[in-house]
Amino acid sequence: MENFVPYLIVALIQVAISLGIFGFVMVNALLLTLAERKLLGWMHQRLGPMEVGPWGLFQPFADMIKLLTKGDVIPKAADKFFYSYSALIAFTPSFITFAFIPFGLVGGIKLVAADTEIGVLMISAVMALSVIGIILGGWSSGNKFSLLGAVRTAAQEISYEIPKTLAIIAVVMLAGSMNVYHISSIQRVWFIAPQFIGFLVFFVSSLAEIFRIPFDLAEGESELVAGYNVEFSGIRFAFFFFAEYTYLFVTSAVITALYLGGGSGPEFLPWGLSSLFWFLLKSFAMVGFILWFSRSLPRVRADQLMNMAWKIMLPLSLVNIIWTAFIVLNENLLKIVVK
Amino acid sequence: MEHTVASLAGSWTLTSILAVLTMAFPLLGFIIVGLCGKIAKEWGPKLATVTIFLSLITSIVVLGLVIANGPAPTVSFVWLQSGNLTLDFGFRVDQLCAMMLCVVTLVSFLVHLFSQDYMHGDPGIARFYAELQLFTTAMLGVVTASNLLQLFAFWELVGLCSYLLIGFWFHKRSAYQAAKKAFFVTKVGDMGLFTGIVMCFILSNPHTLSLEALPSALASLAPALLIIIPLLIFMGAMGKSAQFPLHVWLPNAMEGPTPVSALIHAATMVAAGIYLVARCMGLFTLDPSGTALKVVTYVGSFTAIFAATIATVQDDIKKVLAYSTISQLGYMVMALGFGKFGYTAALFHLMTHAMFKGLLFLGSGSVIHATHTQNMHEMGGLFKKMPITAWTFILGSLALAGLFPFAGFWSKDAILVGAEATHSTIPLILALITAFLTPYYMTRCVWLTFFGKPRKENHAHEASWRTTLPLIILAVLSVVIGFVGAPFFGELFQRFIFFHEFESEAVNWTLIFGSTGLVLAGIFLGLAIYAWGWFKKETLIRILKPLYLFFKNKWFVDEAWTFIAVKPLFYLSEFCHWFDRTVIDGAVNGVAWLSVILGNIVYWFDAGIVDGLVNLAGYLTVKVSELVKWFDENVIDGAVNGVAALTGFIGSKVRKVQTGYLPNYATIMFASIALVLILVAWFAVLN
Amino acid sequence: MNYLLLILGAAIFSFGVLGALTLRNAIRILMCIELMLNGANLTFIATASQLPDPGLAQSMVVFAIAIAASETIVGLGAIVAMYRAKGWVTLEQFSLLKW
Amino acid sequence: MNVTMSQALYMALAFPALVFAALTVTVKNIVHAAICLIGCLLSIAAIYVGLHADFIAAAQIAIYVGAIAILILFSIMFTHDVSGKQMSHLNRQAVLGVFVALALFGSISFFIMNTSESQFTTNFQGQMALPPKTSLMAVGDVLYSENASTPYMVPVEMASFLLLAAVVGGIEMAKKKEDEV
Repeated sequence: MENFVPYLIVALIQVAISLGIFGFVMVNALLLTLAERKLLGWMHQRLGPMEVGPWGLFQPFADMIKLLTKGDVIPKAADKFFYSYSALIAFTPSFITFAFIPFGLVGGIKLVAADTEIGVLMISAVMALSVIGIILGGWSSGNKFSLLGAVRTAAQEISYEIPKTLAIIAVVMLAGSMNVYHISSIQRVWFIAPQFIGFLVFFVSSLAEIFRIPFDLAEGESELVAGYNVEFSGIRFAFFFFAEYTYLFVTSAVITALYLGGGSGPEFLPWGLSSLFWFLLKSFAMVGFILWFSRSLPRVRADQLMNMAWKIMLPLSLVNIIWTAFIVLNENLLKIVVK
Repeated sequence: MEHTVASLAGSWTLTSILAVLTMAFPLLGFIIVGLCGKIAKEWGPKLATVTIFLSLITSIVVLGLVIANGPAPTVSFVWLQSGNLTLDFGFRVDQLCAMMLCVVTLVSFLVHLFSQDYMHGDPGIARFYAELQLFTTAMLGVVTASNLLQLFAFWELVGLCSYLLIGFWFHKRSAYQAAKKAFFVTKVGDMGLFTGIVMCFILSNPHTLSLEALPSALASLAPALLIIIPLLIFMGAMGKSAQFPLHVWLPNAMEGPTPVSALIHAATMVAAGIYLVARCMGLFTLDPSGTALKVVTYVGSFTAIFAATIATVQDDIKKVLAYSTISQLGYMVMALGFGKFGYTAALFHLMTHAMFKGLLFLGSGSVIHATHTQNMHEMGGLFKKMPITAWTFILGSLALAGLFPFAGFWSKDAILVGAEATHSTIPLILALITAFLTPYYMTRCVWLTFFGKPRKENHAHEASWRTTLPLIILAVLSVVIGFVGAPFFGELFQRFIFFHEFESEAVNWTLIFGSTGLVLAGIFLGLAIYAWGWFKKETLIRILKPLYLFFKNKWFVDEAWTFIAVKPLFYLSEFCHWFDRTVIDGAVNGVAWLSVILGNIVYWFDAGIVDGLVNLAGYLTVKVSELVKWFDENVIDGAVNGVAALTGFIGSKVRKVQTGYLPNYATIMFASIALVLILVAWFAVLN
Repeated sequence: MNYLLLILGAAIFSFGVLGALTLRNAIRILMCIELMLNGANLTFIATASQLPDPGLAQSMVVFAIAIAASETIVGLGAIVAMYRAKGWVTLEQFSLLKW
Repeated sequence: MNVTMSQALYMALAFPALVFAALTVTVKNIVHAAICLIGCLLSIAAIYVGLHADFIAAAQIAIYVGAIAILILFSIMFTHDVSGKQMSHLNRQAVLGVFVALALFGSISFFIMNTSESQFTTNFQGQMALPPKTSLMAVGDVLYSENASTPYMVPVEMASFLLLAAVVGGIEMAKKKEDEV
């Protein structure tokens, strides 16, 4: 075997990094649940969870223990195989997307697991895979409400994929590359300024794609009991849950990379650690913004959801592309926007 | 000297940017007002007027810049590229363009302002303004276009807007029919234009459609083609500029709102044809024999006198103005036919005509708005009630009549000088007759409208400043704008717009006095008939009855169209019907009749002689046929039935192939592919 | 290695053919057509990787994907319409062009 | 024939692709078939990555898996009852179909095996060591180049028109008509 040892070392390092990211994902998702509940509490002028640990800080760990130790119920009408693994299918892509997120440039090393030319396309492609898990989960439960939730999910996902991709295309036009790191580092002006319409479209479409509150029809409690995950419990439910919160962070990170200049900001730490700092700061700020935004709005109806995708978001994103073409064709304007 | 703006790249000069802005403002207005629709009823008209005002300002600045710095370099970007086909989208701002920008935006602005009152309360007012804005954009696009295809695109957009605006009151049958007529008739010309453009592109070497590069790219063509191509382009101009025989749409187009008539059918859209020919003048002069230009001259001069005669007998005030427009357009086209001798004069006349014809139409609009009728015989006595309208209308009429020193005089004189310079005797005579007829019918029109006793009860009164201000502005311009081209004031216009090189015109006193004399004579005749009553109108009509009827019926052109295009079809079918009824039916009936007679003869012969023989033969035959019958029933029928049964049997088996079941078909398809592959493998590869 | 990939393409194509010929459900047949297209695409890409400039062959695959997408839209639209009309999506029910 | 690292990798990817393709056709439950189709598509995407066709791989995942497969799943949910119980999934000419498919596969393989190896391996070494440009750039150069030898601008536009027409047609066909309930 040619050059086996270096391959092995690289592979081991990659495994280590992957495990690190996995840990980050888990802890992150747990903390986000707490953050959401706290935030929601403050918005309601409540305190939020206060019982477990000082100031309720250990609440998510308690929740996790509860979920992991719960009985593992498989409904009789379920399709056993897919019922068992749909949660994993939903969760895995969320984890894969981390490979394409540019956390920064530390000590001359790009913190991007897969620094590929087509990173943006890959992110949106991989994110679309999750919905397969959700559809399968809904279908394999053998429950009408689950199935309805799953079908709604599919429709929603396909519809909002289009404006979202078109918004991304505008960014790609501006940056002249699909490499996420390249896009995040090329911004002279944060793209949220020249791409404000695109940002709006991307933001709303992303909310729809990760089923945050104004668009959480897939689990509309009032009409579908709890949507696709009504039959799930224990660790499977936990994985759906993890996927949802991981996507919350992933979306924020992608918005940070595409529209908020990635890790750019004043340098105050050695070895370029500040870029990591700024990236995480912006991402978590974005998470906070999404939580705030989504918790302030009521859920839309299914027909409103579709109308919004096809009659508002799609035209808006097309307008945005025309506007972007205008910038790109004008060299002097382009010079103002990108490095 | 170039005013390069630092923040924009390329050869964009301030002039070009302002020219594009001139186009952009009305486009913006169109998008906003057009998209907002009914909710823009209140603010839409105001917004549209503001955008067009901005456009007017930028266009004046453009004109100033062009006067100061000369034409801006053409800016263009690639519009469309596929294979070796490359089309540019460019803006060419030169003197002609700058002049047209100013004329279009000025008239358009005044019309916008005028319509505020005229269209007030109309349910479709927002649509009206949106269409006006789109029209202005399209017209400015025609003017700034740098290549023929781009020009054609905006040209068609202009045609579309004209269609929409003529048919603005589409619930009126006559309006939408007029709109359709205008659209179709101009399309006849446009077909020629498009053919010409395609020919230009195919035949030019290197392939180009750029207006600047075309003449040199086409120069080496065969002479016949050099006649055909300009004439095809001229066809487009004939349609848009309402030249005989494609003028028929313009009088009908008066069904549109009057401001639209002022904007489209007097000042701008019809000028597009003149502009097109002027822009392509380089192509027209390529032909060494000058045939194309001669055709242009004759078409123009004939149209001029033709329309003028019709205008003398019209009762509808707008129709008078419409025919007068056709006549004046004929003037311009005739001047264009003089090549470089008439180029400047034609464009000069275009500009002055835009002013006073816009004024006259707006004035008539004011009158119509006040009296709610368009028939001049129902007006009269309005001078006291509507002094501003009357005065401005009279000034406009004098300008149109070409009385010294109004605007029309100078431009008309320039055209006559051009005719004289090219020794075109027949066009000159026709133009002089027209110069006599024009003041006559305008005098008639003014007198019937404003003087004498009111012939019908009305409560006419002057409208608000929004109506009168445009009139006053245009009246002032009608009076003074001629001086920019007057030979006594330095021939500013001639120095500004010219073809190839500027040539000062000699002052031709004979023509000046001659034409002034004709104008005065025309006015005098008009006054003599209508004001002083020296001749009884009825007497004149009786004396000149054939001529009167001829003019009254518009030289029977509509009828001629009917006769040339519609009737022949009708008659052909009539003839076919007659032929069918008479000849064929006759032949058939005749044959039948003959048959009856023959039959009678034959019957007698048959019953008498033949039957005897036949009966004998019959007996024999019966015997034979009994034999044959047996043979037939058993042998032949057996064979036939057998074949039929066999066919049916095979069919009932074979039809099963048609299963309608897709996998069957797919199987056969793939099996065939596999079979072919196997056969190829067997024969070609293995052996 | 090339043989492997080309034969893999052929095999996937043939599985698509097999399914298209033997299955009853219209949606499954559509799925099999996707399989066939993928077999063809794989052949394209495998061959392209041996060329100095793989762009042309890969562009063809882009076109193929575009056509596959439109075909799926129209096909599924037709199938849903069929389902609305008859309540079935098996092809035996839709042999209207029968003798 | 000694197996190199990359060949082993391709075999490792080809195996699931083949198995999933087979399962797509043979599995009884249609939802399972759809999932197997997705698996097959993903495996093929992985092979594309190995062949330096990153962009095509991403397009494969985004369009085939992300859109087409989900659309198929969506229509399955639309046209089937939840239980998924069906009568025989094979039609009445299944045996014939097997033979035809086998014949097709056999003949195609025959041609592949019979083509001389040199026709496949031009520039093979240099190619794999250093791809000239990224897949994205290569595709972009061909599709949007201003070079007259590859005039694919118009075909691209036509493909976009085709997609538009397909969308409109799909909506029109699948739409509930006014008179239907």
